[in-house]
Amino acid sequence: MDLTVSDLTIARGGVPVLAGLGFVLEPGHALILRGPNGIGKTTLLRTIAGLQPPVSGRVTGAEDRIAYAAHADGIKPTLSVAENLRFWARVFGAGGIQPALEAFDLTGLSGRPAGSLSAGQKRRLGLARLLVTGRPVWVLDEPTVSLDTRAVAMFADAIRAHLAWGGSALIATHIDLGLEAEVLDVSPFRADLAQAAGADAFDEAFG
Amino acid sequence: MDLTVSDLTIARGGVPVLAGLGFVLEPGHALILRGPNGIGKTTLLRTIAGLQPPVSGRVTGAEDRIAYAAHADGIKPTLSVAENLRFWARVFGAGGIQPALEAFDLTGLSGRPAGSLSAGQKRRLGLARLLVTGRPVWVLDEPTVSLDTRAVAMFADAIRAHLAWGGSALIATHIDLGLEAEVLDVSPFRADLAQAAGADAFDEAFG
Amino acid sequence: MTQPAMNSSLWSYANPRKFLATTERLMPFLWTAALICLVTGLVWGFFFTPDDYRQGSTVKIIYLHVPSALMAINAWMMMLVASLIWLVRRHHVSALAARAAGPVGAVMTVIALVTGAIWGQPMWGTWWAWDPRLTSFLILFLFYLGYIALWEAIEDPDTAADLTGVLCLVGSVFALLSRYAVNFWNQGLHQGASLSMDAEENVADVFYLPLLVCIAGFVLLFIALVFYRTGTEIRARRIRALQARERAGA
Amino acid sequence: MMPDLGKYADTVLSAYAASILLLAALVALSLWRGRRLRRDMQDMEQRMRRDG
Amino acid sequence: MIALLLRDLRLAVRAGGGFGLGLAFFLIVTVMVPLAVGPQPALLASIAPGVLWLGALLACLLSLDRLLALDWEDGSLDLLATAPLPLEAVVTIKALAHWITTGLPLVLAAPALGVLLNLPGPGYLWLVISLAAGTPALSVIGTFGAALTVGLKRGGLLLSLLVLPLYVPTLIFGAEVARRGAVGMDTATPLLMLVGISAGALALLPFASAAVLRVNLR
Amino acid sequence: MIALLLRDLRLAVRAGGGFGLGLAFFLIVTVMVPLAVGPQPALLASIAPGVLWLGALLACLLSLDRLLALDWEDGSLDLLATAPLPLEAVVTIKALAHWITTGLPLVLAAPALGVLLNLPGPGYLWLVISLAAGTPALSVIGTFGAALTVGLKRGGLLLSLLVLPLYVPTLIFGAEVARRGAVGMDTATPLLMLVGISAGALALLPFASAAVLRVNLR
Ligand code: HEM
Ligand SMILES: Nc1ncnc2c1ncn2[C@@H]1O[C@H](COP(=O)(O)OP(=O)(O)OP(=O)(O)O)[C@@H](O)[C@H]1O
Ligand SMILES: Nc1ncnc2c1ncn2[C@@H]1O[C@H](COP(=O)(O)OP(=O)(O)OP(=O)(O)O)[C@@H](O)[C@H]1O
Ligand SMILES: [Mg+2]
Ligand SMILES: [Mg+2]
Repeated sequence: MDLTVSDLTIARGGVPVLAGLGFVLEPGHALILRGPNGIGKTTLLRTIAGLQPPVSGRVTGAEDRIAYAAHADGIKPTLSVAENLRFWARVFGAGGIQPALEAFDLTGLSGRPAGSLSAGQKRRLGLARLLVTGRPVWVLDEPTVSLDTRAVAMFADAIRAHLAWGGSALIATHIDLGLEAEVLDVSPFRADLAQAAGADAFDEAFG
Repeated sequence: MDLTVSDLTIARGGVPVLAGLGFVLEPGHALILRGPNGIGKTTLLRTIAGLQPPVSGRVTGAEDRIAYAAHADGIKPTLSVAENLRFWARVFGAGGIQPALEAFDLTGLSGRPAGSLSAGQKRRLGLARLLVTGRPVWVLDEPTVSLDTRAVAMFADAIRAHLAWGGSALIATHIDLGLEAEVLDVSPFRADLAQAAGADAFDEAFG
Repeated sequence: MTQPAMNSSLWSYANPRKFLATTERLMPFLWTAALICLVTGLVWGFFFTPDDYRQGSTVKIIYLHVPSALMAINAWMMMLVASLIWLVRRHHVSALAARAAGPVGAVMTVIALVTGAIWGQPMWGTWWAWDPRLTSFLILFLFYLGYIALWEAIEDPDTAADLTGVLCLVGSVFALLSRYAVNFWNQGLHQGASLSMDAEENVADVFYLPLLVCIAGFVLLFIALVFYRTGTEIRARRIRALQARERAGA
Repeated sequence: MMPDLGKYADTVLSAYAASILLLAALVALSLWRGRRLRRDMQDMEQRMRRDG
Repeated sequence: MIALLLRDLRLAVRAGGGFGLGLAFFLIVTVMVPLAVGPQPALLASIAPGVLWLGALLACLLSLDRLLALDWEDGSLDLLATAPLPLEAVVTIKALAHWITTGLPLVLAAPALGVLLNLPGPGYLWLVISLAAGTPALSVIGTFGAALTVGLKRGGLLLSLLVLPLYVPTLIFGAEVARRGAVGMDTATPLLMLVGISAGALALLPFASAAVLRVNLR
Repeated sequence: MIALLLRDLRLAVRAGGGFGLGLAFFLIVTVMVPLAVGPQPALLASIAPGVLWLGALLACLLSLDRLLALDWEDGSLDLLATAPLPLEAVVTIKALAHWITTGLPLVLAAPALGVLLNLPGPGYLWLVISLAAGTPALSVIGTFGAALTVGLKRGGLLLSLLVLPLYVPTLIFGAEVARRGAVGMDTATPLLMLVGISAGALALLPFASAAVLRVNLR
């Protein structure tokens, strides 16, 4: 099933940021979102993940199929790495955590409290969570922040395996991930504020 | 005045992570620290900034000359961008905030509450803080996280201007900053745990 | 951009522009009517009514106390209705009207409490007693405080409207519960009400008519204030939107 | 003109004073904020129109 | 669902004794009352049921602000909202975990603290019964308050302001049961009301909490 | 230093009325006491000074957990520690800001709440005096507790646990002044002690707080 975004307008803090955006993400494919700081990538991903409603337009094929990874990883510092992962595995009703630990080279750290990990190690744990969700569509916001080159490669491998399995991935990033994927620059969709006045239902009345 | 680090051993959570590390950072120069995730770059920078004591070895030329920028930017979401900057300018007793705002293209955002900035905009604000400290040695931990290419270029310009003025910079990063600077890979200094048993004063007693 | 079909219905006043235009025309009349009623009622009550045989001249406090007590409750009712309209039909003006009414209701509650307390001093020999009626008013005041504080604390106006709307709903249920709880709690010790004036017995026409005028004055003042303040809130939101647009454009 | 309030004069007068003060403060604050925002909005709308 | 409950309990235990601390606060408030109002035994006995109830309420209240805020700050709530768990279940589980770590220990410890305040003999049983019937309502109402204020910095105090008036009916009926029990009066009516409030809050408030949380996550 | 004070005050005002909320909590605790212990005026009058002091103390306590924690979480504390301000000054300013936003409003509002609890006539003056003399100590001691627990998740309850015993002397002498004042007894001795505690805490505790904070920042 495709993830289809059509004619989407999204707003942040009451101001439209992107308008008229549309794309189709097929199983087995990855799409990389690019665009300057503050253009609205995070807002777009949150909308697709269903955390905030769009101003207009539709997102289909997202319901209960998305694994979302934001800037914050939802890691509990007092739980160990394995406990953190196991929790998410059970919430999503997916299988074991061993493959996820291995994919991100966390086996050696699995007993450590997550609070004592370095920035990059924490990030690896956050990414390993994706593997235990069993969800087909990964929606990732700057996933490689703080990762060293080896870890970026692990991440690219995980993505490739996910795509090969029939999953898909939507990734916002500023740096090169070494992935062969389509790139969508969202800059052309910046909302024209004069034109998009209708975005705020309240403001509409003032024409 | 040089920043000199000699024969430094540092520990994190009671475990030594880097040992025997030394370098000299002269005014007008930048030094880039590289190394895989979890090797101890953050720990090293915190030690140099004086936030934690070294296990052994010395750091000279750091006292009251360092501006430290960590992963967290110390930004108050309810204060505006200008208010945040002005606060740090007054704490450090430095001059106006206008040049800092301009260097990171924040003038248009200066009235916005900092909590409503995007990840990259926040980061730019965090970096602009360095300019208002008036401190000669910048110690930066992964400063370009979340920045787009234009902002990375702004950052590189700011560094170059700082070096030209006679300042120096110590930067831990995983990605290429486009700066002409010396690079120090800290991997060879990984603490040998068997040998470094003496590092912990308590452990020593057990000889 | 409003649909023409809506124009004929009452809901069309939920359009901010239309609301502003209509109230703009209405406001002078409302203010004048409120002022006339208030001045008439209070002057009549204060200067031209006799003293009560037992309570002496303190009975004159009734012209402030009862209308403000009534409005304190009615303002909350109005907020409840407005919140429901917002939650169900999502008319912004309705949410803003609820917000505008909050402080007015709170002040009415304070007036009822203060006049009651001042009245209690000669009548009951104490400023305050934990009489059920008084206690439930104090709790109502706390609900007002929480409601206002929540509005103030949230940045995004729609989020604030949603959250305060739900709070108003849940709060109403619990305010009602409190009312019964308080009655139950202080049943046996009911010391205050016996001293207070019994309505059927004492409120003769001499007191009753000016009291009615005062109540009308308070109602009109409430409406005028809520309309005016809703207009202010609409402008505040409009300014916010314009500022955001200006900033984003810059 | 002033009616004889007897021994309760303080009580009654303070009740009236307090209430009228509270009402006046509420009305004054509402009007003050209302006026200010009305002016702000007009300024703003004019500026937006001018700047396009 | 069980995974979430277990995680929350484990976090409470790990994070410096979630069990112990609510209790400790309860203990300290109870100890401070004689220090503040003076040590006369008769006076203390007459205010004991009320003070114990108030102490329990404040102990509950104090732990509320971290009930959802921690999950919000580290992004877990965003992730839970996209997980295959209805948000209604999430808030119910959260309230349950809060009750197990705070309410339940209070119920068990209350008799011991009654001794400190000269609680009269028959009061102990009724104190425990009233707390057992009332503390679930405190947790559920508290969760609603926490959901309302979750996005706000310094939400802690706003949370108390919002939650305390909501606690009034529970407090009145709960303290009334304990007080009547202590002096041997009939407790049926207030107990019924107390149970009614708990049951009603449990049945309805999770929906309000989930709705409010959804708004806050936007 | 002034920059820091102004920033903290501004933050308190911005973040949803730091001024109002401590006050609101005080109000609510005072309101809840009669609901819990019953409405008898004589009983209330006899416990009024103690309850008001306890309420003020709890209101102070409740706002402590965010006193340093917010600055810790967003990294400001790290940055302040490397700034040209001695950490002793930082904690003193923090305590001062806390007092201005919490202690001072409590002092001013206490008489109004005394009315609710039938506080006897002469009690008002002494209540205000004792609170004015005692609340600075509460803020300074609280800052010390906040510095001790700053790195800990769920520090809020641990903080109360640590701080409440430290509050005991202040509470005892403060409530004693208010109680004696209310019944017209001599208040000189406890008042002297209270002022002594405040002065001592103000002079010495900032050093302890700064030392503890330095350890926590490592
Ligand atoms: C702070 C204290 C007080 C509060 C909060 C308070 C509140 C109320 C409320 C809610 C009403 C009901 C209005 C209605 O339903 O018509 C009321 C009515 C009234 N109150 Fe008070 N009251 C207070 C003190 C007093 C005192 C001290 C007296 C006189 C001794 C008094 C005399 C009356 C009278 C005469 C009425 C109207 C007649 C009636 O409805 O029976 N109140 N007050
Ligand atoms: N709470 C808010 N209120 C108002 N505006 C906001 C808020 N949060 C973000 N914005 C604005 O919305 C726009 C989009 O932000 P968003 O975080 O989606 O950008 P982004 O593309 O993810 O940027 P980055 O690459 O820096 O992460 C930005 O201009 C930002 O300033
Ligand atoms: N609180 C702690 N207790 C124990 N060990 C810790 C603690 N914090 C970090 N560590 C460990 O210390 C080591 C060094 O961590 P540090 O954060 O300095 O690494 P880093 O080089 O900055 O890594 P990254 O590139 O991922 O940011 C890591 O192996 C980490 O797991
Ligand atoms: Mg982003
Ligand atoms: Mg690091």
